[in-house]
Amino acid sequence: MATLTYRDALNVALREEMARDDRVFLMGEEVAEYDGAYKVSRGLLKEFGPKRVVDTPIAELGFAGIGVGAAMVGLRPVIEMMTWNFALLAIDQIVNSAAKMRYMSGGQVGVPIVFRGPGGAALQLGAQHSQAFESYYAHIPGLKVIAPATPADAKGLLKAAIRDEDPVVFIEGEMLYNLKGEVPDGDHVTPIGKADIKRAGKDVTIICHSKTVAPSLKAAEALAAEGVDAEVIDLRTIRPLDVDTILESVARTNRCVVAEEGWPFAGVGAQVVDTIQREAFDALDAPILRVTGADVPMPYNKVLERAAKVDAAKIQDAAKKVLYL
Amino acid sequence: MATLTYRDALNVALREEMARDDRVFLMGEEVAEYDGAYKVSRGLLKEFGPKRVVDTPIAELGFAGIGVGAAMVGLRPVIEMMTWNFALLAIDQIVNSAAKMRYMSGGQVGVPIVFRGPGGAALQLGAQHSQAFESYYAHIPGLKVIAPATPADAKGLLKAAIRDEDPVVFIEGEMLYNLKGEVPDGDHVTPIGKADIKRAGKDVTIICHSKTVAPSLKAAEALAAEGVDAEVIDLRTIRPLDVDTILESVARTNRCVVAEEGWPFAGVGAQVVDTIQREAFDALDAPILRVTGADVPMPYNKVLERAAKVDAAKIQDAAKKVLYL
Amino acid sequence: MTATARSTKAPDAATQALHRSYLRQMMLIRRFEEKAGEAYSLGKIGGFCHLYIGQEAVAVGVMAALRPDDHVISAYREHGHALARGLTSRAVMAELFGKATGSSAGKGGSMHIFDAAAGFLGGHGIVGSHIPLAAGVAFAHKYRGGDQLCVCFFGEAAANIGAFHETLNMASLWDLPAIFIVENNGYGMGTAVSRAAAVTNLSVRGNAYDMPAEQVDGQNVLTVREAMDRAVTRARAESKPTLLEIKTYRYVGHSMSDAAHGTYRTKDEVDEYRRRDPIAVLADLMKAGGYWDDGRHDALVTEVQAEVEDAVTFADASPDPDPSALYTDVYAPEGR
Amino acid sequence: MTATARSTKAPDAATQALHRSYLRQMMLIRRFEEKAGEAYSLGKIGGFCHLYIGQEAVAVGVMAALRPDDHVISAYREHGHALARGLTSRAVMAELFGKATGSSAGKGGSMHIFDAAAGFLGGHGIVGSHIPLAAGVAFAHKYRGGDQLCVCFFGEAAANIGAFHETLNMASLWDLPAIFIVENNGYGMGTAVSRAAAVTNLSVRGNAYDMPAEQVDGQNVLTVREAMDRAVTRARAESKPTLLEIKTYRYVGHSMSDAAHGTYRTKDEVDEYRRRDPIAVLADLMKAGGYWDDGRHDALVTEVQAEVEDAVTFADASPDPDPSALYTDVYAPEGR
Ligand SMILES: Cc1ncc(C[n+]2csc(CCOP(=O)(O)OP(=O)(O)O)c2C)c(N)n1
Ligand SMILES: Cc1ncc(C[n+]2csc(CCOP(=O)(O)OP(=O)(O)O)c2C)c(N)n1
Ligand SMILES: [Mg+2]
Ligand SMILES: [Mg+2]
Repeated sequence: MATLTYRDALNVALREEMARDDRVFLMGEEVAEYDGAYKVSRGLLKEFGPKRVVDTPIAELGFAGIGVGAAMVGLRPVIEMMTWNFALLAIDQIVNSAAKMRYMSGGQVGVPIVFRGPGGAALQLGAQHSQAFESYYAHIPGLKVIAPATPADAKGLLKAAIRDEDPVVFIEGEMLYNLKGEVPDGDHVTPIGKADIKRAGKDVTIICHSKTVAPSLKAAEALAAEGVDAEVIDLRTIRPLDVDTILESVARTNRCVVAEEGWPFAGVGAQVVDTIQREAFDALDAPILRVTGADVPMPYNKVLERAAKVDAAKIQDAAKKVLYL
Repeated sequence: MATLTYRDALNVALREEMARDDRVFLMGEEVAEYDGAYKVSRGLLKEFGPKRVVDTPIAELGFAGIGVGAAMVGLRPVIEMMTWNFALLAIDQIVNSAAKMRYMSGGQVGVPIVFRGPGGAALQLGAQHSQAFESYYAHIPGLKVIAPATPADAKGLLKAAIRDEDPVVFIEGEMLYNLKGEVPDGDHVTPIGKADIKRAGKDVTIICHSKTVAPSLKAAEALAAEGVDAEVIDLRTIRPLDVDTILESVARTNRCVVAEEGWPFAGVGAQVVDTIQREAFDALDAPILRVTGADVPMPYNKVLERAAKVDAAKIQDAAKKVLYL
Repeated sequence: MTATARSTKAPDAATQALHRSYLRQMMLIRRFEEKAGEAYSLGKIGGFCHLYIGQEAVAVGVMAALRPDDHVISAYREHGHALARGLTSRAVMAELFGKATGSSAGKGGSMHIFDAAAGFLGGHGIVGSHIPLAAGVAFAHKYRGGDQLCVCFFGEAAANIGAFHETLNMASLWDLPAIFIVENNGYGMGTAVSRAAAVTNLSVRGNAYDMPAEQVDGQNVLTVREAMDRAVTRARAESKPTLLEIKTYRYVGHSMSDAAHGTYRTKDEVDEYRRRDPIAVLADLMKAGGYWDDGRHDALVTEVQAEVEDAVTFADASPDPDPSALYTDVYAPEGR
Repeated sequence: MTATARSTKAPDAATQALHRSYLRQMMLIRRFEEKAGEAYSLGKIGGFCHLYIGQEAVAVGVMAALRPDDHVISAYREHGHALARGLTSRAVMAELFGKATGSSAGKGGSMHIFDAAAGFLGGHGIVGSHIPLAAGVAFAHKYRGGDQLCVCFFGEAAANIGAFHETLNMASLWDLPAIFIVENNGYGMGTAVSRAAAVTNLSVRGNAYDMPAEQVDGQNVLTVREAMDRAVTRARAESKPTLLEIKTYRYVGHSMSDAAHGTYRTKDEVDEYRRRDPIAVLADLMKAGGYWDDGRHDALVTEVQAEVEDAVTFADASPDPDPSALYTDVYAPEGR
């Protein structure tokens, strides 16, 4: 067990998987000679050479498709999106090629590929660079969607994603890259599709993922000081959703808050709410509340940006509301 | 009042708006000399000439952006997507340019544009041509999203969309183009953001839009025969959602089914469910059920395709379930 | 003597056999497509159905230059490519009929014909979307160090979409063994090439990527084959891509819902092109060489006719996929 | 005598004044950007901040050829373009500070500077995404029948993205009065042009769209202006687009988080380019003409310095947007 940053945990996962399987290669803008725009791929060019760590032109649609093509004939590409904002240019390849290939070929052609990079907002990057698109990808049958919140999960889930036979959308957080945590050494593979109970509690379930995990835990601490015992569930995988863990928790707490970074309309949380009210209707003692990013393009100004974002206070507040406190 | 097909109602709306305002022009693949891939623009080239009815190369990203640029300096473009499946190639322009321009320019530059075309599945077009993307666009602050179900609404809402100061995503249905109905003559403008109660009822609310409206009404008839009085609400506008009409109905019926053509995960229905359980928690006597397209890429085979699609029987079934019948 | 030159001297026996096989393939595709058109009218085929009639020499000439371990990828007008690549008429027809015995188990349809074993990687419906896929396949070949290549077929209208540009740039920059075949049949749906592309000689676009490019007569299968041989050598020996603009024509409408002529082109224009029919061009050349005659031709007509009839019978008799198939193949089977 | 030729004979007074104004604009941009860099280090500017130092002659030479009713659109490295287009230092600096008095009311930031009244249409952060917007603006000009045009600035790396291809094809096909300026500063982030584009002379890409294209020396503002005059004439008189590849260099890192040299280029290379500094090139030419000297130069340094200091003071003193601004400008105000 070593203490690593989230960034380095991803780096270790890439390095280990590339060493383990020479079909794995990394491709994207600035991943090689620049060591990655966010340095996730630091040292990989040096270790694996330019055949396996490939800098691309700015051509998201094109190199996403090149990755899909390579995967169709058996390689295991990891395609870095410098950020997921730019992947809107490539979404046709992710949705129409990667996700549908196995099905429309009648099961003949799988696409074992990972699309990865940071999603959501960092600090003051403005409207076009501050978007969380988990719900877009989770909407699509044929894709798996992962958004780890900790260094250990970053490593374990990226390794699982690379080994998966199907296309995986792997959404990191630029704001998480410097987060430190204990990371198991060696072949630490975290199963896809399993949520993690980050804090056990009995009064209210807070469901979160990626960047909303830390504020959820902070909110839980604050709630504890007010005598409320909150359970915090980190989804980790968005699709497939770990419905069992969610329902089991809500059956105990009878109250639920769902926090996510993205916009409210048809976000991931909407699906979580839909699932819970359908499967655990009688268990609920209050409506489920969601805490989301403000329903506006992200403003540049620091004060406005802060107001637009999810934070611990907003989550705490929602938890108290569902407890009628 | 004339009886028109949905197709012709759209055509009339385009013609009237183009006659009314010479800033309005139509652009897209095959809209001019071919009279439209689905003939929605029939006769417009002849009437308005090639300056205002413009055939494009196959370049969705490019001509969507050209539309946005023209709108930024005051024209009122109507950009036809031959189908919304192809608009994934253009979604960056819709989400990152059209939807955010007003905000990121501090209110200086609006984008009065309509993106329109058929969405969802027709018959046996296979996985890449059979997708309903309402939830993608409805997720985005800055966009309005409209999906009319009837000829009258097709006309009234398209006219409203063209007159709107903001970018509108207008999703038609290829399977609806031949649908006939009464359409008010002349300046029939239907307000954006208002749902329509297509059938009043007291036992259960069925919420639907676009292609699920007809099967919902059919299900309501079948339910009536079983003594169940269903209310059918056609959302018409997805964003902004007409929350008032929905809540008012559910407050009376206490039970609800939401039907939509698209995939379940984080679909439009998920947002409707989220809204209702939050705002009308105590009114609900049963969990809300959703009827959606199967969570798979669309298969080509006719039998499988039928099984994948929403139909009246599935809606009827869901309605009975929420009534515990 | 170049193979395209008219000659009264017959080539060697192997070449004669090759020409006969090209002729057979073109005639098979022609008959297959005519039959598919009929079956569509009878409601046995659904959805969109884009026929290849008139363009047969392109598919056949291109495939003739390939090895079995190469890969081929195409768009939605791909029945001819699939047959020329060696998929059986049965498997392709059954796919059009949506049957479990179809090449994509009935789940793909006319636009999504796949045969992984034959290196035939679809059938893609979003214009231009498979162009990067082809470069990716070529990337994999180069990555593995073999000398296989990937051929990509698309229409001239697809050369206006962004994916074309991004892919050709990367393919050239990285020296990928890919051959990009622009089948310039003059129209993208109802839009003539001159109304969609600022240059109508699309091969000049190769310069923008420093990629070797040629314009090729697509009505003569032997010319196509020769141009392909040059491109294949470049791909195998130098791992370099090529852009081939092959000039051809579709006799039929864009899809089954589009008339052959009347809206955007005249009957005269279609007739004009029919006069240089690729099947006739080759048959005439073979006759001139003295190794083909009407008798043999008629026998071949009967032969391909029988093959296509058999394919229809097979497709008709085949079952629909099991209802459970709706939910399989979304993801890999568990534990794989 | 062409304007670029070195000469000891002084040009007429109007030209001298013009040259002084170019010099002032370049010096203002230089000083503004240096100051922005400092303010960034002090935490007064957030997010990404891409400085224009070294490229000043491009913005100034291009804008000099325009009319007030033309339009200009740019990417995220646009402070210089905005200033050269006539936005005030105050409005731009305040925007970088995120203040209510900023050109986008503090909601846009460094990458999204807008001034509709000045015809300055942003500031766009998705590489290449504003290229079609420019064509759309030009489309509108042509639609309305005026002789206005639209200029679009982007980097050489943006010429590899699909939007470039789709747009240039349509702009040429439809004869749109747009001028596409590729500012080739040699790098897209850390990637040298030769590692991203299969052709490094990007002006050759014009051929693929039958669009007039030129390579232009971007260190000499007068050369830029001359090339622009040709393009402007083409746009106004013939409604035809032009592709100008202007060769330039950024002295600083890609953004504030990128070192000026060390990773992907050497200090020597940067120094080499600094030797043909655009400000010095023009000042030397003016001195050689006898209408400039060190005294006047120093006075101008002081003048722009004061302007930039004032801009910072103004930005510092300006208020943040009202909290309610979070929810305005998402849609047009009701009833508009
Ligand atoms: C991205 C995209 N836009 C539009 C379409 C609709 N469409 C299908 S085929 C076609 C024309 C393509 O023409 P071309 O590339 O010349 O090929 P051809 O049909 O002539 O073989 C169009 C516009 C599509 N399938 N995908
Ligand atoms: C579509 C997209 N991909 C990637 C990025 C990240 N990015 C921002 S600037 C840049 C380099 C652009 O270089 P160039 O076009 O040469 O302009 P320069 O920065 O040199 O002015 C990249 C890769 C982006 N903003 N948008
Ligand atoms: Mg064509
Ligand atoms: Mg550059």
